[in-house]
Amino acid sequence: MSEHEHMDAAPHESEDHGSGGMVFLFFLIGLAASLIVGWVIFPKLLYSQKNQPIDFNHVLHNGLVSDGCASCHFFREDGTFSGSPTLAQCIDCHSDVQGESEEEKRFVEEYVKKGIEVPWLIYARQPNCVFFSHAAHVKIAKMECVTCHGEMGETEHLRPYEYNRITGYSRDIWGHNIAGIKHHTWDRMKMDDCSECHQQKKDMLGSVQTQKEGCFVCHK
Amino acid sequence: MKNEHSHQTTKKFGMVINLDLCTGCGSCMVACMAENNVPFKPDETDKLKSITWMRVYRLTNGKPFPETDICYLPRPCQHCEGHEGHSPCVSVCPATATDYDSQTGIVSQIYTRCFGCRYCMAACPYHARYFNWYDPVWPDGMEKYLNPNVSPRMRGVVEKCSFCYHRYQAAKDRAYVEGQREIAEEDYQTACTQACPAGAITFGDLNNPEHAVYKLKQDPRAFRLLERLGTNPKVYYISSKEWVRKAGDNYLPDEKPKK
Amino acid sequence: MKIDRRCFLSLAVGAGAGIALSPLPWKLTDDVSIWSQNWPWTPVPKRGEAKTVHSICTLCPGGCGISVRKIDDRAVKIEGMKTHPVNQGGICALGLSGLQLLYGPTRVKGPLKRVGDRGKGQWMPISWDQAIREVTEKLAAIRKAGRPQSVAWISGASSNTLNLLLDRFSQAYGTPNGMRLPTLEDAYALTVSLMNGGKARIGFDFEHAGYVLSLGAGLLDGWGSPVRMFKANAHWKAAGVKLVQVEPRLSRTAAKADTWISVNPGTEAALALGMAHVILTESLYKADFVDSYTEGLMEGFRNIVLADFSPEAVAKVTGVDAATITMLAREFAKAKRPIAVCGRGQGTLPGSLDLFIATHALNALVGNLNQPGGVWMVREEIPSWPDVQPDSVAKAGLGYPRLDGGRTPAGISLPNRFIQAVASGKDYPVEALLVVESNPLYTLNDTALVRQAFSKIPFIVSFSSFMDDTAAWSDLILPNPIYLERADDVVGVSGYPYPTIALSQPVVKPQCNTRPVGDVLLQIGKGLGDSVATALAWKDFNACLESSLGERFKSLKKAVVWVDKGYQPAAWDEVFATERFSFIPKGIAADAVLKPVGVPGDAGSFPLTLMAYDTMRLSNGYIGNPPFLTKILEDTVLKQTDGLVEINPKTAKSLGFDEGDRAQIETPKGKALVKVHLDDGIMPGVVAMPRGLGHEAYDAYLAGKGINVNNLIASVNDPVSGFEAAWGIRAKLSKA
Amino acid sequence: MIDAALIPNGVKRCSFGKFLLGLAVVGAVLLWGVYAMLLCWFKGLNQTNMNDYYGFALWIWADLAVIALGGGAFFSGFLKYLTGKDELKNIINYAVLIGFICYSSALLILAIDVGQPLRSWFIFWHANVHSMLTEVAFCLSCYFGVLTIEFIPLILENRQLNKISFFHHLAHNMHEIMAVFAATGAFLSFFHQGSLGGVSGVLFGRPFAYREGLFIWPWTFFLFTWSAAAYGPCFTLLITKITELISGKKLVKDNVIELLAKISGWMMATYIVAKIIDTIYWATVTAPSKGFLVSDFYSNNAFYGMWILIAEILFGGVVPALILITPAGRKNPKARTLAIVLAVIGVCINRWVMVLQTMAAPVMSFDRWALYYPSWQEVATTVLPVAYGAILIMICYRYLPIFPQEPELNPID
Repeated sequence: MSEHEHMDAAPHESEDHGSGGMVFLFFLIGLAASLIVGWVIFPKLLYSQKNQPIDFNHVLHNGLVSDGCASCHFFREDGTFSGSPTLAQCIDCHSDVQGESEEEKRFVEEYVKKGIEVPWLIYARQPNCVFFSHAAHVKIAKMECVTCHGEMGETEHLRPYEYNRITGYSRDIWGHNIAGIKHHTWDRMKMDDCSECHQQKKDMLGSVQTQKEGCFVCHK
Repeated sequence: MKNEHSHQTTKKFGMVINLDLCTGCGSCMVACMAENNVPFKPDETDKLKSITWMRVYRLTNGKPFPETDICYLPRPCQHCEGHEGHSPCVSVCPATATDYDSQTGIVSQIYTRCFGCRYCMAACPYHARYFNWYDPVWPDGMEKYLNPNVSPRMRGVVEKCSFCYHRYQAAKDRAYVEGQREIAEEDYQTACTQACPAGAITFGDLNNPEHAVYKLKQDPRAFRLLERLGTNPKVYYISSKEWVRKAGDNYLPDEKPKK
Repeated sequence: MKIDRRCFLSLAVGAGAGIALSPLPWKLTDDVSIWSQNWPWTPVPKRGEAKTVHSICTLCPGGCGISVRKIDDRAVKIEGMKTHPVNQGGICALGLSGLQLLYGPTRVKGPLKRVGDRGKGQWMPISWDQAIREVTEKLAAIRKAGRPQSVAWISGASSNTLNLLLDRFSQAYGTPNGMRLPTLEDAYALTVSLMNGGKARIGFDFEHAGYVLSLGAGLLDGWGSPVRMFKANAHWKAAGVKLVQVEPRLSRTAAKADTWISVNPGTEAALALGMAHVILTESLYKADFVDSYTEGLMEGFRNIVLADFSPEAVAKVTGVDAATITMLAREFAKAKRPIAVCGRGQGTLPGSLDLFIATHALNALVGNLNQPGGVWMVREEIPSWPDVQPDSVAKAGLGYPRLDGGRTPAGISLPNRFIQAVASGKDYPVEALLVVESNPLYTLNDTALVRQAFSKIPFIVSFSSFMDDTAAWSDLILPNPIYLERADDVVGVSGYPYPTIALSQPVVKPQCNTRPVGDVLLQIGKGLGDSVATALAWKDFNACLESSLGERFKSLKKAVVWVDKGYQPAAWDEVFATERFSFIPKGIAADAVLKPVGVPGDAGSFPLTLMAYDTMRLSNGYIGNPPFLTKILEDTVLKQTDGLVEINPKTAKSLGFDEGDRAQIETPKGKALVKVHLDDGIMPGVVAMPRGLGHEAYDAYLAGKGINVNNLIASVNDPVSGFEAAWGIRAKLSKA
Repeated sequence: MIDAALIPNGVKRCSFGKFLLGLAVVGAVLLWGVYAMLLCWFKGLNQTNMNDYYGFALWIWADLAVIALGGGAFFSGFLKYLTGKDELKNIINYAVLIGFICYSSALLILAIDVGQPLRSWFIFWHANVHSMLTEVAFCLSCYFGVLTIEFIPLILENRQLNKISFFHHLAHNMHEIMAVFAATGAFLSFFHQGSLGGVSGVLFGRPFAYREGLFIWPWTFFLFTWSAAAYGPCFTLLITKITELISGKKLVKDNVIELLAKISGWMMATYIVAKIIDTIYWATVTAPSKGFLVSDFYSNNAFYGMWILIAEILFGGVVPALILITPAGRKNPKARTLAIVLAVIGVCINRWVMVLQTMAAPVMSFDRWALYYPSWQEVATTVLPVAYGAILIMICYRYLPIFPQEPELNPID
């Protein structure tokens, strides 16, 4: 903030006009290039894909079981949720090859016969810091599986599992839209998406700090 | 989440610890460490860098042999309510990594939110908060016994006693699948309470007249640590020894404790 | 139109704007912080299905029930078994740490054969077949040479059946030298047989006692069945039952006691007899018992007590004034259902007989034997095995006297005298030693002597599950699965008044390449053939268990424990009708049996007295302290790798020591570098160190921390029983 | 000299070689600090001697101290632009530079101090409005922005940069509106200096630090702001003095120095009175109400005795204040320098006590005093900003017309 201002020292304006357009053009080039990097290339680099160990036809199985999703994804007696089935459940029907599906054949030979659990990749797996109670959501709040898991039951094949290279999170958590825009309730499963609902539990908002629910309700 | 749990009454979980029964055996400390995936180092003798959510202090009456007397005092997080939930640590956390839940009276600590400024530790007069100075390391194979209901902490964050909140969660889930909403007193007990071989620790809802702690906290010999600071803790102690009750707070030379 | 500096400037500006308008910087910032929340090197526990398995903890003689929480096949937490009558859901710090032993780094992963010198820690992994073959061949050779007596074993096993099997093995093989590490249980068993007559386990009905006088017993420091004692104490506090602790140091028991009588070390027996004096002179004793069921009172006992143990005389010895002694005696005698109990600290060593006699005499005087709230004789009835038919070789071997001078085969073992005999090399040599669930090189007094004895034994086999001090010094290690991986029976619970039989069973599949000692022993037996094979004809150890537990075996598999809560001890006229209660054991000179055992070392050059003490935070036996326990040790006991010796501020001041000063402690047995901790809770002139530190083996979490106090303490044989009777030693503390 | 073209008109500078040598020496210290910093970032805070009793230690003290000392910037700005003390134009450049160094250092130290630097932005994103630290974080970073804006025109004054018309005009226009920034700066400073005081003042679990106050603000809030305004200028004067000594030139006229010294003196005098009242009230009312005698806080430990209280208030406050408010005192260069040095030490002690003694004093009756000494990594990372500051000053002094009066005071013949 020196005070002595020697205006005379000011040099003359540059003579060459017209390069203003040039300047603007370069600006646009820079802008466009970086937008492409940010919106197209970056997401490609950020996420990687894995295929499920075995393909699975939800529609087919759904037709055979009595109790819908709960027939394989059930609650245990201690209130915990069983998640994706273990061999113990599949073995009843699949002790031997049933149909002519290649995948099933592979399943029986590589897993059932060897007694190795299938390392399913869980699309909806929340990070370890999250405590999620299926009981509270399904039994008490009477929520549909679809609300969070989407139309999983309607699929005939398992889509590839996408995960974030840096965080290791399943892409379903941030959502497949890089901008994080969502059209369905199940498109995104970040903390804010949970609190959208939780905010409505007026008489449960106990946190003195956040005027929301206590942090421990969903965190461990 | 649509339906309102309007019938739900707010709880205030707390503890009453009978110091006459505590023998300082250390079960509560180990039970806590085993339950909550608390790590350990080859050298834990620097007690200022040793994570023990539950710590048993050894109080002495300062008299010479043979008038000497000692008393063991187990100190979990006191889950201070302060004034309207503004406990010393909660109010200072800049990132809302710790909060006071008026539904349960439990002071939470969210390790993934905490960025390790340690202001809460400076604020806690009980030294109930511990910082992860080191990466937690379990000898090869020992990570097998880690409890999936409690997330292990990473280096550089603060951790503390949670009143085994995950046990509350588990108890609720069990109740939910059985079509219940409320859980019974015995369904939610902390690891230390359960383990204590002397039965010195009682845990429950301080608001609930049916719970043992409700009566115990009214015992004339009951006191809380540093009540005069206005921390308003939820852990009560019972001792029939006057010098112990006096040690629970600070008094000017001419002052006498109320109890 | 030319491209100048400003074009590139604007290119950069455009690029900057574009990046800022893209998700790149924001998502990246978020993801990097999420990465820091999920560092790959921070473990994430696997989720799975939870279930609970019940079993028995055999880490100490407490016999607690445990409920192990499992996630799939991982054990994640050990908790107290709520329905178990002994611990009723409670559990001690050691029991809670069990999983650190299970998954810990000190496990011996498979059979090992020593290469390089003993104790150098160079091992070669070998197969089980080879391991068993090597042992069998060795034992066969010795037997062939006609020297079966030169094979010895030391067992600290809690498993009743395993010990029976070991006894059976030695009978069939032909060696008298089987050694079970004795504890207060054995000292009490001897006391009972000497005074009450008959063979029985002692039980204390503490839950119904009206007054408890503990003569140095660490009732709340791990004595007997620790959790049960904590619960009993809680009951005493609630019921207003008075607990008096007689001890030179303010132990946790003393701190919890209603009265702490700080008595000169080693004079507890004298105090008891002083009390007896008052009870006799004031005839406060229970006449109906004393008159009609005892003998030897008038003659021996009374004479000695009246002659030598007047309160005044005792006051001089104990440092407790006569008035207090008289007061105590009256309190005790007038109290409802008073119990006197002894067994120093946790009672891991048997101790001198005089204290047991004196203590038990007090109980007799107030007639509180086999009474509700009294001291009981307890027996567990289990089916016995058919006798062994020793062949000629075995007979010859069994003909030899035991090296420890104890009774053969299964009577009382005196490892202290065994070690002395082997070290001195008199009598016949020991050519092979089997070490089962014990760590004698660490737990016996005067470890230097033990080492010397061991160096004379050419072939040492350890069956330890851990690389403990003895295993590290052996030639062959045949690792046993730990208590969570195998089946074992536990008959009786230390100090518990009700007959108890429990079955500890596997809660997880073995984590290492281990085999139960029992199975291995049976295989060796088969390999040896002859009478050994016939005597050990079971197909495996489970079969042994079944045959020794009988029909109970199946029910125990479900129930885990059987307790006869309705048990009533035999009435007086059943027990003492034929063989009366004798205050002075028959055939033993009265003055001899009541003579206190002196403390080694001369007061001149060793002005202080060093005592070893026990704490719940230190496992001091075969089981090395797990990390959790070491973590909760006070920094006044262990600081970095320095052990601290507890000393009264007065004494410290007179020696010029301040808190935390370095010092050298020296006893007639050796010296060690320590730090001093000033504590008002210990008698001036006495210094104390805990048992359980100073291991040379194990892992980074235990090895080289503190001092093994047993290195400093001399082994003292009780003149009458021959038991290890040392309770301390003279010592001096000098600057270092 | 190869860099002659960059050196301002009308001033003389040492040879470029000598300059480089100087840079190299200080640079070595800087590298040592950087090494320690990297250790803390990659290995974690186990590199420090902090522990669970000392969650706050040397670093937080350093933060509080540099920010107090950097207070010269906002206060001189406040005096010049808002109260029209025009003479101060001759030292304000330097005040701004020093302020810039202090605040950037504070931010750097904070970035090392937190256990999870990669998440430190949570303090803004998930801010907890109840926390004094949140207030600190916001005001601190905003004010740092202001300082940067105040600093830029100074850089543009460089002879070469100034030739570029864009920069020239930018600098010129920025000067025009500088008063606005000065005002903003003063306003922000009031809050972050205060909230730094609040940091320990609100700890109602720590009777040594706890103070009652006005609404949500404990008295320490106002004391800290006041002391920063009072002591900050002293630091500016001290650094100026040191620069003069090193450069062997008179750079600022005495009347300017004396004016600033005088104002600082009166601020100090008023502050110390307030501080004494606060201490008395705390010692006689606040602490006793929690069951503490004031002597409890100054005894039974090896370090924190009454001496520290006396050192802070008497020698670090009363004495320098008296010297500076008496014309004779502040006109005498020796006395003035003494006063300035004492003052700087005084405010540092105050910040030290408010942070470290708070941690050291036991609260539970059965707890004990915990003393601490910093590890070399902590020392190195604390020295790091000093080295960085020195380098920045060396460069700025050499290439920028920081001291308007220099050509006049040191004519080149």
